[in-house]
Amino acid sequence: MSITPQTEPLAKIKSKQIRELLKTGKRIDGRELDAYRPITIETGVIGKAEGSATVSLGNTKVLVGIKVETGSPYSDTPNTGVLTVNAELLPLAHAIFEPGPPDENSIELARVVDRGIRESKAVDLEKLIIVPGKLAYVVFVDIYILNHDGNLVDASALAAIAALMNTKIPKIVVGEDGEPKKTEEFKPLPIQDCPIPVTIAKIGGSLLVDPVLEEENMASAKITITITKNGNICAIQKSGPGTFTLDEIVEAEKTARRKAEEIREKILSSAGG
Amino acid sequence: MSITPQTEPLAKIKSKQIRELLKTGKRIDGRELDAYRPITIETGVIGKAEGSATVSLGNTKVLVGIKVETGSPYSDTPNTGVLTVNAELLPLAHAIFEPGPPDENSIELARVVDRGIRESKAVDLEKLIIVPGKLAYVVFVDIYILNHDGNLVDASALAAIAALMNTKIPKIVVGEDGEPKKTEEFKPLPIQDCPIPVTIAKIGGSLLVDPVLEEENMASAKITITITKNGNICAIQKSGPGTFTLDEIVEAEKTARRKAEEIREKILSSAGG
Amino acid sequence: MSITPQTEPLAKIKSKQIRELLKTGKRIDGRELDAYRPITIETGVIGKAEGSATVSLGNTKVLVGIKVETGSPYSDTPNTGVLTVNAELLPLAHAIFEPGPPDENSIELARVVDRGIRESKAVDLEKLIIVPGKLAYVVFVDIYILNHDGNLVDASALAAIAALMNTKIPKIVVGEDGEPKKTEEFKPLPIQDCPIPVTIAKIGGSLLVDPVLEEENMASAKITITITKNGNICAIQKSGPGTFTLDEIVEAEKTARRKAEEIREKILSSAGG
Amino acid sequence: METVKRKLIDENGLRVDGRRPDELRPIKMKVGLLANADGSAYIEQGKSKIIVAVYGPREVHPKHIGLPDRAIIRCRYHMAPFSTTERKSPAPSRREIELSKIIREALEPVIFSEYYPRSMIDIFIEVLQSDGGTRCAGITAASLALADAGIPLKDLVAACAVGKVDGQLVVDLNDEEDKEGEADMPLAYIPAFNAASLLQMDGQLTEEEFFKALEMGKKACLKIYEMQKQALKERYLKIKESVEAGEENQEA
Amino acid sequence: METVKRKLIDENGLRVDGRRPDELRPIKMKVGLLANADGSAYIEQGKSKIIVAVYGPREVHPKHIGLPDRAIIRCRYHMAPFSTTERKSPAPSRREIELSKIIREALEPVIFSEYYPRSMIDIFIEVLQSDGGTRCAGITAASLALADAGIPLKDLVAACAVGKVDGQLVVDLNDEEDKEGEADMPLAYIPAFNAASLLQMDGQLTEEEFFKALEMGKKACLKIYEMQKQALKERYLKIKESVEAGEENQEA
Amino acid sequence: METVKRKLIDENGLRVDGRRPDELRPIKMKVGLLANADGSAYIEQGKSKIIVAVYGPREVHPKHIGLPDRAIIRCRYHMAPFSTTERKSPAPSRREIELSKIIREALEPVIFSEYYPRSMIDIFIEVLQSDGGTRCAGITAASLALADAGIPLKDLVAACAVGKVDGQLVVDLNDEEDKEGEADMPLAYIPAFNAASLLQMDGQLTEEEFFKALEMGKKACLKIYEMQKQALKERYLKIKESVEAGEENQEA
Repeated sequence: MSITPQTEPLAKIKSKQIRELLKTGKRIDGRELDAYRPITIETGVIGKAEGSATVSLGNTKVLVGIKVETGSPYSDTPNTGVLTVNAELLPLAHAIFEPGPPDENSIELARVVDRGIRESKAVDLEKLIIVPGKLAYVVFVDIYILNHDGNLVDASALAAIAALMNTKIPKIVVGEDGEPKKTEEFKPLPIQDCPIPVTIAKIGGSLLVDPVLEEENMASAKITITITKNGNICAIQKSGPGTFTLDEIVEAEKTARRKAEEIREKILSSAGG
Repeated sequence: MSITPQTEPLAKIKSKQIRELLKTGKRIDGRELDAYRPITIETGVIGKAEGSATVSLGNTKVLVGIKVETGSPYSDTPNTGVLTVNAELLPLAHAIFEPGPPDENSIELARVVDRGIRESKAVDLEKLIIVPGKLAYVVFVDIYILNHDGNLVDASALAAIAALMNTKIPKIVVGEDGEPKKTEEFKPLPIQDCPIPVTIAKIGGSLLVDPVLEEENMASAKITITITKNGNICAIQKSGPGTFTLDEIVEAEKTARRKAEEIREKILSSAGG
Repeated sequence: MSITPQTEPLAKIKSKQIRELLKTGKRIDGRELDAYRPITIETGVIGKAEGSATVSLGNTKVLVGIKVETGSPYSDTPNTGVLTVNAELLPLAHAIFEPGPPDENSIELARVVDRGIRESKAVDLEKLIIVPGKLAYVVFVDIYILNHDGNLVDASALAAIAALMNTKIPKIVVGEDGEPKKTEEFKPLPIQDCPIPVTIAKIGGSLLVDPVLEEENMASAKITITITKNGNICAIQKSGPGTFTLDEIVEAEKTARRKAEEIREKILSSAGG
Repeated sequence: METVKRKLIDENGLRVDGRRPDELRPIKMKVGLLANADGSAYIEQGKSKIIVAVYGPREVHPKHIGLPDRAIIRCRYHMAPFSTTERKSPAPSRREIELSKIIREALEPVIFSEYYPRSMIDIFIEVLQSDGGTRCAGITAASLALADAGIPLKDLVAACAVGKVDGQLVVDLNDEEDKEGEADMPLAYIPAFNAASLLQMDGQLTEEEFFKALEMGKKACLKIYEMQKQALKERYLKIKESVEAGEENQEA
Repeated sequence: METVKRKLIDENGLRVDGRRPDELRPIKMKVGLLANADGSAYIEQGKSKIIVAVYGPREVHPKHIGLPDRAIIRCRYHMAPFSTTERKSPAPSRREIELSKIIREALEPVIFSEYYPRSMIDIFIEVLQSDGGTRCAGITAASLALADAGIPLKDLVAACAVGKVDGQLVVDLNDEEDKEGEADMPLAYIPAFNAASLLQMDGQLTEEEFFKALEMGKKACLKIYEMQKQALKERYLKIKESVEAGEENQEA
Repeated sequence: METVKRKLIDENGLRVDGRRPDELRPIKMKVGLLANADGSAYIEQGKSKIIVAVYGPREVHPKHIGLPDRAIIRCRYHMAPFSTTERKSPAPSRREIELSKIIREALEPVIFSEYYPRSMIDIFIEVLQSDGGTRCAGITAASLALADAGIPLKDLVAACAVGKVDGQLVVDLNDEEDKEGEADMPLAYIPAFNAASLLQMDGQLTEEEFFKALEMGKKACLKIYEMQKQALKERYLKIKESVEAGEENQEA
């Protein structure tokens, strides 16, 4: 059951200040409405994981680790590998996060990231089948939120795609006896796309990208639009208790498309590095 | 752990009124002590389910859906199919029901319904084995309470048997290679009996059948007696924090036997229709 | 998550009395600092279990039942049987125990007992494999706390080893067809060692063995040292929010070694009886 | 294994169930059918069947989750075990948990929550049969149930998905179109605000397709909105009749 | 696969364990064996072994579940993992959840709950070895534990099952008779009220058999009731002795 | 199946990673890296990587678990799913539950809890990569995070395991030594008290080995203790610099 959350009270004076600034097109940290915070990406940070990446968006910090195992494919998709996305809002990351099983926020986060990867076909799941109907690679994408200062979706999705691009999986050979055997060789995960999510928050009548936590807490709604490398939209999620007019949605889509392009370059160059 | 429940306080005046009326052999809704509320039965209401039925007992409204899958038989009964009864007291149905895993009330409800079906051998489970010890039909009876105005047991058990009589299962053929295959043909579930539960509540010294919720909340105890088509008792459940004298039990049994006969005809005619 | 527990307030006067006595080397129940309460051991108390024992340490009373089934060995130890220890702090045993899934105290208890058995190699797990990688004996050690008056670890570990020594398992023969079959014959569990735990509590500057509950509640810390039959230490667990100086640890170890010897004789004679 | 994919749009531009691209499935709405709930509604949209109950505004329990300045909304989207082709476990799935949140957020904008501080309003959506579009139909029906409960609303929320099948944009996808199609975009629309309170998408759409889909979605929602108003009117007429009948009885 | 069913009644009319149809299994009862519990009892009925502890009346925690006019009763029926032929998972099964409720309701009628508003009385029943009839033996022992705790009771509750095996009615079924027999009817009986506080049945009985089974059950319960009173008497004698011994010691 | 066990100590008395028996793995400590936490620390010990955050002292929630005379400490030791060779389920394992308790009890002795009645202090330990010795490294880092949060401490706690491999005592075991070795003894040591706040052992040690292991453990902990102090000094210097820089800016 989903329940209206108790949002942290933002000091009234701060809230008013943010609103006033926005009327002049400015934000509390001096950014333009359509500017991202500095993005830093580091890959290969966890040697035991098959792939990993940390992404910082300002003070928001996310670690994604990829584990690859083998298991049964789903019975309704016998010819494709399995991809699973899981997110943990660690109590490390903010005073409001409590330990426990995933709540609706971490489930939504994981599912929005999952949708971007899945619908863009970023990972070629058809190449991850070993024995059709019997054995497949199972890719676990675990999102670990280390510090929460807003816009967890973009930070998580970027860390996820960076980690996937960084992933090496053991080659498995099916012997003459039909038994699959792990070899010592490793190969990269088959990556086909690089979906980029752009999250836009609405405060009053203003739309602003990459909200910090203070902005998020004031925002009436957020929308995340994920764009594939050839410019298609592959996932959308409106979130929060407010609305977007259809005009605002059109504006948001155009902004998202523009920002996605910029960010993708950053990701690709860091992944290549 | 079972805990004495907090029963809803019934307005004293209403409670007194019910008691006074009972002394004259009358009930608040004008029924005789041994009269059921109007029963309506509708089958085949959910096309995606292999069987289904809605039963209304006055304002009490229950939907039962039957799903049939295949799976392993239990290791101690390798030659019979599997039947599972589950009940959900949906928060839709009454202000006191909260979402969550089944509590003792829904478990008791499911188990009482299960006992009536199982002990009357209403479903011929021996005909539901496909490959002994390996593969069997698994029949899920899901009880969905849509509106609660008392006597959930009778409404649920009637809906369950009506839904089972309405169920069609896919014919499965075991090929020469020993592999079972679903065919396009359907056959009815093998039904052998039509057990009818009759629930009787005790208020003061009065026994009354088919209690409405207000009566249930005042009753010191309830007893459900389930009768097979050849007049045997196949299940009993006394429930609630009070007692029945042995004489009252004898009286209740006679009433139950009489009412079961009447109701069975209604069920059979509606199932035939 | 582990949380500082709310310890039961011990009447101040009682607490002071215990402390005063300890200064003179005495305890409230008249025991010497290094004396155990009377230990009674009874084996074979539950006929349906493959092995069982009750141990009383004064008013502390523990029942251990052993069930032996067959199942898969762990994939990383294909050549050994499986041993599992589980403990339940039954609400029977003390007013502070509530029904529910195992909490950190029962998990710690089970794991400390498990460590003593496992690390002493008391049960020869290599003899409990039936078909390597496929089928093994699975030994369940279930610790049932019936009355809690302190020092659950020692009482539980003694009951566990006594029950294991009392266990008979069905002989299983692997036929020519490779299928394992249970025979009517029984054989004892292969036991190689008899690890004895000695728990020592610290109150003020005093170390005392086998604390009663009142002492435990006052103690700043406890340490359990488990000794094998040839005098090796096979498990240690310091528990509680205080510390032991290194000198105290050395002293505790010497006491533990001495007491373990005494208790082992008692166990072995009762098991032989 | 080779699977020949069935065509989802035929040579006449019609869909698997014979509909035109912008044509809704047959829709039935009924308001006020559950005796205990403060408000209730039932919707059939194609083969999808959904029942919704609303309880409240009522006292918050436990009290500390109440809000000092407005009612909290609790919302559960739940599928019956027998609503799907394979039996669904009754425990809430990750999908149901996400949808419960998203649907709550789709309905909150029209509720005058501030009228009921320290109270709660419960919305229980039960999918009895699922054939695509259940989150949208659930929102449509939940709006009716809220109105039936007498909770003051800024407007009704109407919802409908738009999708892309065989390269063509279509509204109100059924299950087959949803699963075999190239994109699915559920939209909840509030006419009074010309705004979306739910918008999700999966699959792939070009920018041009997306803008067109938004327009088609809006039009589909407006049709549903008219049906909602009609359903409420019928409900009120029925109540009025029964009240008047009651008065006549009293007079008689 | 053919299974030859063992006969449950032999040519002399005796049962698998040599009992006559109306004969109870050997029963041992012990009151007051647990040091911490406010009251406790242990029962062996055939091979079934059950221990019961009672705590209370004590303060309700959390407070809001307390009742203003009487004590709440909390009851748990639980089986030890090693009590059965196959190990039982320690997590409560659906059967244990149902029985906990049914047993609570079998005991509540004799407890003067109204003496202890806003309090709770806890009844913990642990089945250490299960060989049929454990819910009944649990109720029998729980009555003793309640009495041992000094909780004022209207009467003791005595419980025993009646069943049908090989076409014949028998009392106090063991596990084999329960599983292989044609019917099982657990009954909890309160002599002071001539009433049943628990009655369940599964299997099949004719009306005539049912009435006869009720009578046999009542008689069996009355025998158990006498044993309960004896067990309590022994307990009181023992307490009296120890008190008097204490007084003598003091005088000496 | 025959497995040839790799030698863990070579002919020169060196270990699998080339260390001498009393040699620690390379250790990196960093204090104050998380923006939201009141205190934080990161440690790399060999390939083990652990991050710790401390929140508090802060208001207890729910209130009834607070203590009238001191703060409660809440502690969670948790392993990331990707920290191990086989993926670890994110749900807490029995091992994690035990270690959370044991680590809490290792840290409580140095915290002036009595300064903060009715408050709580939270310690969250996340193992990002596990290669042996994570409970000890977690304690070492948690001490730093507590200090970084400005919580008054009686001393730092330094922790390190001692073990026995190929018959020889060694400190700071890596994963292979832990799994293949004959004993593992984690120790948390508080220099100010010359006392252990955590001591566990599994495997087998003679008495003589045990006493020697204690001494080696103490020495290893003292080395780590020096590194902890150094790490805190660096943190304070950095803060001082930034404060002075801030003052200069203000002056400028």
